[in-house]
Amino acid sequence: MNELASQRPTKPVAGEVILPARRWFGIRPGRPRPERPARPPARALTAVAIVILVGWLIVAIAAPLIAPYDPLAQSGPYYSAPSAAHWFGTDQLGRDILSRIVYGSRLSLPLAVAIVALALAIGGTLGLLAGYIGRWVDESLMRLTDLVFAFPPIILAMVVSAAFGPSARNAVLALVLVSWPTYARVVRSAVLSIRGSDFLHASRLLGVGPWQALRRDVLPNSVGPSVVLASLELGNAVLMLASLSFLGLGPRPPAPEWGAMIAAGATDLSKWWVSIIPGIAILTAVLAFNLLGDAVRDWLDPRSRRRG
Amino acid sequence: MPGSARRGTHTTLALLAAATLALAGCGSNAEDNAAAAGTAATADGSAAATLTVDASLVVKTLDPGQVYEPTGNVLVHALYDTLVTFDGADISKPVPSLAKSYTAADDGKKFTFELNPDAVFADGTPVTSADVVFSLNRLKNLKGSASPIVKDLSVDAPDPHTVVVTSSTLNPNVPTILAEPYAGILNSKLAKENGGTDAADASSTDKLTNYLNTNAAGSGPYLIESFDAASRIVLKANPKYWGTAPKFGRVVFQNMDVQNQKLTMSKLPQNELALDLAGDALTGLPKELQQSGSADSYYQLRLQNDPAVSKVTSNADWVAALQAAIDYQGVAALFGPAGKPAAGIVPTAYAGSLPESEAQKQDLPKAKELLAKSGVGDQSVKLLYPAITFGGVDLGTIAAKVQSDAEKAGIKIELDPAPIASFLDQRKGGKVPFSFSPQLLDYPVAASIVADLMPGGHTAEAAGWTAERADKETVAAAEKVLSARDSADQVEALHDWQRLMINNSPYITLVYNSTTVVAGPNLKDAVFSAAGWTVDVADIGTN
Amino acid sequence: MSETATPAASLPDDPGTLIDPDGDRPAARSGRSRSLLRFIVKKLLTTIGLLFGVTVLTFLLVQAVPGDPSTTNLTEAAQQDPEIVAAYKAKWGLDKPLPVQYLTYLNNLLHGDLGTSQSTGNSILSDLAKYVPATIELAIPAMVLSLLISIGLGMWAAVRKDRAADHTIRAGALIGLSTPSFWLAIVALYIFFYVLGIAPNGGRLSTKFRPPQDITGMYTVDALLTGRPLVFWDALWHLALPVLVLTSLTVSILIRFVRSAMLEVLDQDYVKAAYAKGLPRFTVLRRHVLRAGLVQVVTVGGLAFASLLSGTVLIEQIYSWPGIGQYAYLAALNLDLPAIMGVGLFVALVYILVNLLIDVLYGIIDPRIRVS
Amino acid sequence: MTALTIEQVEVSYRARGRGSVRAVAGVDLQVAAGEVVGLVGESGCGKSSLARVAAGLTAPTAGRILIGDTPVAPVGWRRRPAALTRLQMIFQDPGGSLNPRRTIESQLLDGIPADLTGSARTERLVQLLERVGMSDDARRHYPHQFSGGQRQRLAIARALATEPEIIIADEPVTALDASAQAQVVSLLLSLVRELDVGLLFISHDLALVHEIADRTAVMYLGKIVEQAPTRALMAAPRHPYTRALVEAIPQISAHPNLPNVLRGEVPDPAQVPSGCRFRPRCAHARAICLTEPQLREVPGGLVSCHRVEEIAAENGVTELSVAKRSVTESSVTGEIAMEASE
Amino acid sequence: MSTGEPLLTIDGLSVSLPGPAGPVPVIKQLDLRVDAGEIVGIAGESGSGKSLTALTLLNLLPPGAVVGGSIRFDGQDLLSLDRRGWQGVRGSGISMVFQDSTAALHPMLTIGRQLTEHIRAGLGLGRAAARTRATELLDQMRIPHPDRALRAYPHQFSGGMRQRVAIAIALACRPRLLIADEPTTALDVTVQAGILALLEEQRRESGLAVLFITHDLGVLSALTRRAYIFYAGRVMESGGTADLLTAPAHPYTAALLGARPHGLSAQRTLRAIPGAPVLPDQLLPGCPFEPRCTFAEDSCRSGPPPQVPTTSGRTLACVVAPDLTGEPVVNR
Repeated sequence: MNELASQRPTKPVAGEVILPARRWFGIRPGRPRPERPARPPARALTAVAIVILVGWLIVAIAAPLIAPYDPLAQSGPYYSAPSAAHWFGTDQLGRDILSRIVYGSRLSLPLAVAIVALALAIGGTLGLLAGYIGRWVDESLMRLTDLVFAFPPIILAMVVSAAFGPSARNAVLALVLVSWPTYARVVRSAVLSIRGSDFLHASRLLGVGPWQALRRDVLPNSVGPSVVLASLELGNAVLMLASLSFLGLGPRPPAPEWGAMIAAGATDLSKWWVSIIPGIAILTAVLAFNLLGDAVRDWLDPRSRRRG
Repeated sequence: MPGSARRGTHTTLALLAAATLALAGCGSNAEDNAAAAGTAATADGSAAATLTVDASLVVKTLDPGQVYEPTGNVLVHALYDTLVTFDGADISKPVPSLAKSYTAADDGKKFTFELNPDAVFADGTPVTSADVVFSLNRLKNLKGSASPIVKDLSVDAPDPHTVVVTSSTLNPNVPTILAEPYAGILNSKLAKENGGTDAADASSTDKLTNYLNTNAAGSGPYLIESFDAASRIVLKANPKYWGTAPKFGRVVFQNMDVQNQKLTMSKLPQNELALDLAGDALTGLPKELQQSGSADSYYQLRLQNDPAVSKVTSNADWVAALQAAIDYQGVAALFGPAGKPAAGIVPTAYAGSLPESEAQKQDLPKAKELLAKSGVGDQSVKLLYPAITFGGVDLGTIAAKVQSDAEKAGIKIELDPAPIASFLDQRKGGKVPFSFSPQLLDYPVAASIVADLMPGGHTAEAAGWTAERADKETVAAAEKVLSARDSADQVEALHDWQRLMINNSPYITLVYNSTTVVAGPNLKDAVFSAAGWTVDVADIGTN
Repeated sequence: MSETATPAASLPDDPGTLIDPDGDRPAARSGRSRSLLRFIVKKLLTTIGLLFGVTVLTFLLVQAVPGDPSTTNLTEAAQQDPEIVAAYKAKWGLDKPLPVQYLTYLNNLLHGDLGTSQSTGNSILSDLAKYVPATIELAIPAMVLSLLISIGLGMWAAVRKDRAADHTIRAGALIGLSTPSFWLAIVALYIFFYVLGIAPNGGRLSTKFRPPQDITGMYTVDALLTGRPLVFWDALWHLALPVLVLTSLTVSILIRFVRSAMLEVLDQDYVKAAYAKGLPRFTVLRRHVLRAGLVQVVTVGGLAFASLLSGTVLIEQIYSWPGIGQYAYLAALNLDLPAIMGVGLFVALVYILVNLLIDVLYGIIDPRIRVS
Repeated sequence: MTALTIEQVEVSYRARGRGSVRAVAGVDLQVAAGEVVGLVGESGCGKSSLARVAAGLTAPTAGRILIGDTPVAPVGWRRRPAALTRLQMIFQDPGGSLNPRRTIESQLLDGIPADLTGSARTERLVQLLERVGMSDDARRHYPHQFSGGQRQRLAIARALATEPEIIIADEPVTALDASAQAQVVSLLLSLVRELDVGLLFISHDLALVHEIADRTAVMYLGKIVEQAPTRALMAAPRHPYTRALVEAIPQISAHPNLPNVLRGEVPDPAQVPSGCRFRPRCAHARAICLTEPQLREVPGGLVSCHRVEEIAAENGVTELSVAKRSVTESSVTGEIAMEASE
Repeated sequence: MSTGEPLLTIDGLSVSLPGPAGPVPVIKQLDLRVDAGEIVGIAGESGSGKSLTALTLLNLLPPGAVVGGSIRFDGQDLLSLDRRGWQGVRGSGISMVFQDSTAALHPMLTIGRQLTEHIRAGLGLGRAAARTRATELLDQMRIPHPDRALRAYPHQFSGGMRQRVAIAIALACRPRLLIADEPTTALDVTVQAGILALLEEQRRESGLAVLFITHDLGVLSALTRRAYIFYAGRVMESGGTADLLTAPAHPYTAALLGARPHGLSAQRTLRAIPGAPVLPDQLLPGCPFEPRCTFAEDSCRSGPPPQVPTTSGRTLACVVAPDLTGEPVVNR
């Protein structure tokens, strides 16, 4: 009855085709608008962030080439001040601080990424299901996140680390444990807003199954906010990891973790280089992550894009 | 409505600010004013002056029956007198305290103490033998940390001024044990009034501890003014003290981490001393400060002797290789001026320590040779240690040093830090191949460690060092130490034993470290004592 | 709608009133108080559930730790003696099966007994009563300062968007956000105490002073109440450095939220409308922009306050500040189960109360959500 | 043939602090194949609730919906059966009804029946785009690259993908500019005629409905108050509300007048007046209006008014005169809708 | 027309907003006039610069906007005013009503506060007098129970009532010109009728001039006597409303009318305007409507058409229209 195919020739002949719409009311066929570039988000700062991060990335990858000494070896006297031989001085075991900072980037940066990625994966999945399925699944997940929120993160991480012993893996697990609820909530609220959206309704009315709709309509639209959050959280992950390490609950010695390096010098600030320099390393890395997070937010956040 | 509420808030804030200024400006308090001007006024060392002790306060209780933590011992020693005591830094011989004299029986088991009739508790009641019996029985029955030490002792009071302590085994060290803070004598009447008991079931029925945290029930030179383990503990002089009155009327123990202690002491404060400066924190201190210390702790690697647990650590050649690989002088340097490379096992503070000339030395060629001989190759072993800072040095640093020294000889070690609870728990089980920890003596006699380290002792058991595996000669040397009745004999025996232990035991002692008392330039007699209470605050005066 | 007796006559005069004008307000008020009651009851139920959850979570977590408290609370020699260990376990109830231990704890909890700390030997309640005021004394000034500074600077940045002031403020906030808190605390202590000598070296009070009589537990307040000005100033002096460090961290977090909230508000029609009415800029900013922007700041500010109140472990550690963070740290290290549970409960309670406070503040600031 | 049947449908929901609100209070409506039925009403009258229920997005509180003879089950945890995909909906916001992160092609393919495979699917896709006046290359683009009107045309193409028998359009052009409005409305109309689809066109704009609908139903506070062929309804509104609605439309003329003012405001749906719902605002209300009127047949349509014959007699005219009423005479009244519980 | 100086005269106004690639001109060469006590309309599609014109008149443009030309209001040159000067004009000289009353009223302040806060300064009244004036105003706007309304918050009102409140606020300091930016677009027709009546009443009774912005040509016809048709920041055609709408001369005006449903007239197909409104940063050198215009010639592409007066008192910006419609152009 309303078989479209029977009404139009299957292959319109070029030149004589009059599009139906044009025939009806004389309009030209609609074409997509030329793509407008997204508003360039504070380019200069983003450039700074990228330069710093790429710098750290190079340092991490080329650590053996850059580091003048073995980061674990006693290459000088204990606590020697910055000198030509040791640009950043040596630590309590006479290890070269520059080398340790260089190798430390191989630890802090990937671990921060791991923390964020795991938390995003776990929190995101749970939030997605909670928001989409709703009802008791949602209710119980929200109570669980409340529970984690109601616990001071550093204490929770400390108990976990204390329970399973200090190690990089346990520190990551502890920090994932305290940070997944944020992602769950963000994804959930994004899913909730999509659950009421017309395009999801339209999909379902077309006969798209619920799980297919979850994959095609809900998932791609709800990752945005969590990606923004994740990029903003990267810096925070570096800081949290350093805090745990500072308390002796991070990667095991003699690993050159930046937070642990600060702790080593914290007892005696007259040897300022031992803790001040790793602190600056953390600061630059976190600053770059934060700047990048801001840039990602400006780029992905629908609100700022709509303005652009 | 919300608008008016907001205006209201402005007004309230303003009023509050005004009130603050008024109160702060107009009020006054004579004591505070004196205190504010205090530093100058008390520089002459008048009796009302305050002594400040900076320490990372590690104290759970001021009950002598329960105390075992470092700061707790300092405090309890100032609050409670014991039968005998040690004078200043000299721990070679107990001196009279509540007991004006004592005699030891020839069998080395029975000790008779004669109480000083002048001794009175802070409430004025005289100290009697009943109080001593109560205190020591309570200590035993509380089943606290100190009770294993006194387990073998029994106490009798033939008359009010005589106490007889009998040990079930030969033990020439009973007077030393009874000089320790946990053997402090309580006012038994006061104690019983406040829930104290010395009954056999005291561990569950005694309710005295909470009372003792705020009230001293002893006869010591000081009383408790306030007790807050988190921030400060204040002692005040006991006005009815029967002995020589303390120089400082008030002693404030304030909780301060090491870094702060160093910064504080660097400012050369008057009437102040710090207890936790150790390791590298001791370097770079102003010369004006007085430092007093003596190596009282030893840091030891323990290797599992049971091949069923570890084929590597039970390999004598591998152990010897490791022993030769370690840079003892370098490890000692990590402890700053207070560290000494280990010669034997007994730290230098105690009689029986081997002379410094015998200190261990690194010998890498020998280590490599031994490693090759052992056939272990580069198989790696996990080194378990507690993730704490002890004696001013992070144990991770020492472990890392050992690791890198071993590496130079080709010996592979993996570090395995653990929270203290889990460290102790694991090591107790006897399944740990390789561990590392600092050790202190239970009481200031070197022989106290011998039994524990030898087969049959708990440590040896945990290290899988059984009588079958042990070298006969070494065992005999240990037995000689324990059966010595004379201290000169004992010292001789200790030397022999330690020399044998170096090559025939599953232990590698790395270093000795001392606790150091750092005191302001104007203080006098702020000396470290290895007796167990670090420093006797009642002795401290001013120049 | 009131039914009228003679509809034919009254209808033409009916002004179209849809709600009875006089019956409306009291009805609304009682409805409001009823729904407020329902709200509070619901919150309380959630609270109890949450607290229960916290006890279960802590209990399970601590049980997961290998080793038990006897290992950290007895000397090594004593641990070798089974008799002593048994006595210790019996004393703390550790010899009973887990569910029994938990039920015992819950039962005591219902009777207001949080248990006794194994590491301090005090009841948890008295420990909390001692440590919490110290933290509050840090948290409140830090929060007040943070709010004042971040609202002021955040608004300034928003008004001066993309100009020098904005860039400076944002850069400052970003750097603050990227600084490790413990590092900042150490550096501040080094500079202000060690190098310059103008700050104390941690602690709550100089040793020369006796702490004031314990009324609120906050030294500054107690010193004022008991009329000891010198103690007040001294306590204030000790507060300065930790408060400043906490403030600088909190400000860094808040300022970004304030700025974006204010930017959003500045973009609203009602701000344009306020200018169009002829109101001076300051009035518009203070009365219209600030108020609307605050709604969004309340949540973040509240959560920041909650985290300040739950103790900042590292800062308290570095400044030897005997607050709840230190207590929690020691409890975690010593595996002091009752103490960890106590801290967990306290923090959960803070979290709940702060959330409640946020809800109440919302209601005060925004009439639209006053009922729901 | 009746494509869509709405039978005695009621929709209630719980509103915060206001108790239960009956947004749709018993509505009967039929849409035949090839017919355009307009549903007009002011905001809050329940037309959108009705649209969602009719499309099967939510379940009605009472009553039922049939598409042909098949009852419509609300979308749930199942794939929608093929029979029900013959019912499609076009939404108000063209920006929100297309997934911003999927290409047009992928979204359109969702609706193309699975029995079409391979190149047939693509051909079908191109036809659909062509049908709504979009070029072929549109399929590779994302929704944000199109204007509002274009997006709405793409949404229509998607709805057509399942070869629907009935389309429910909920305010499809409200968000568009005048020129785009005209395009979309004309497109919808032509599709209905050509494909023999039934269209339920929901709008608040009587003038717009007049341009497109064969039959128009007027809704007030959850109920249909009048239903008639559109021309008749516009030319001679019988219900006082319909008349007020028609008279309120501003007209373009050489001698312009201000539109007439209807007194009062639409009541809170939670507090529906007793009897005739329009009674408090009706100039013709009498005692009889305290009982609820039923939708009844009058010559040329259905009206829910007790006094429709009397009013016609009073006025003497059935044809609408665009009489100018003085502004000052009209009583403008309103009410603060205080948030009251119950 | 009126004698003497008009209340508002806009001459050659141009406005540019900052864009990613430099300033974007959004209003170009705008001439506009409003006499005292007159309701003047501005109509056009979205993005045609209607609302920006309104914001320019109150100096409420976003930061970075560049304004050229001249605006004279009540004998004052508005563009030379400083911040304080603008404060004097806003509210008491020119005030404004926005499209969305929900957004234009502060959600957290009572109506009373929003209504009185500027009365006291603007009219120099005391607290009580300001409140009396507020009550009067609400009563004039036919808001029932003005006393209670003063204590209420915006969300407690319906959309129509909120818009009345917004008008009351705008009129509180007795401005001479009210700019109404699509005040009825978000409202139902029956509610819209009430607002239109209210504005007309204010004009008649207090001599208020109104600049009424709308996209609904029906509303334009019903309320205004003179109108300006905007497209892409330019005036396409202006003149008497009835003239413009019954006999449009400009192709754009005609297209707008064709796309509009006629209500009571006979049913017929709507004529859509091809294409989409042009964006300000995509403007070509010629007539902005040229790409969509069915009558476009080559001459339309050469440059923007000049504004020319016609004999019927209109102004027209189209080079082809005079020939098409026979509208005679007045010689300069």
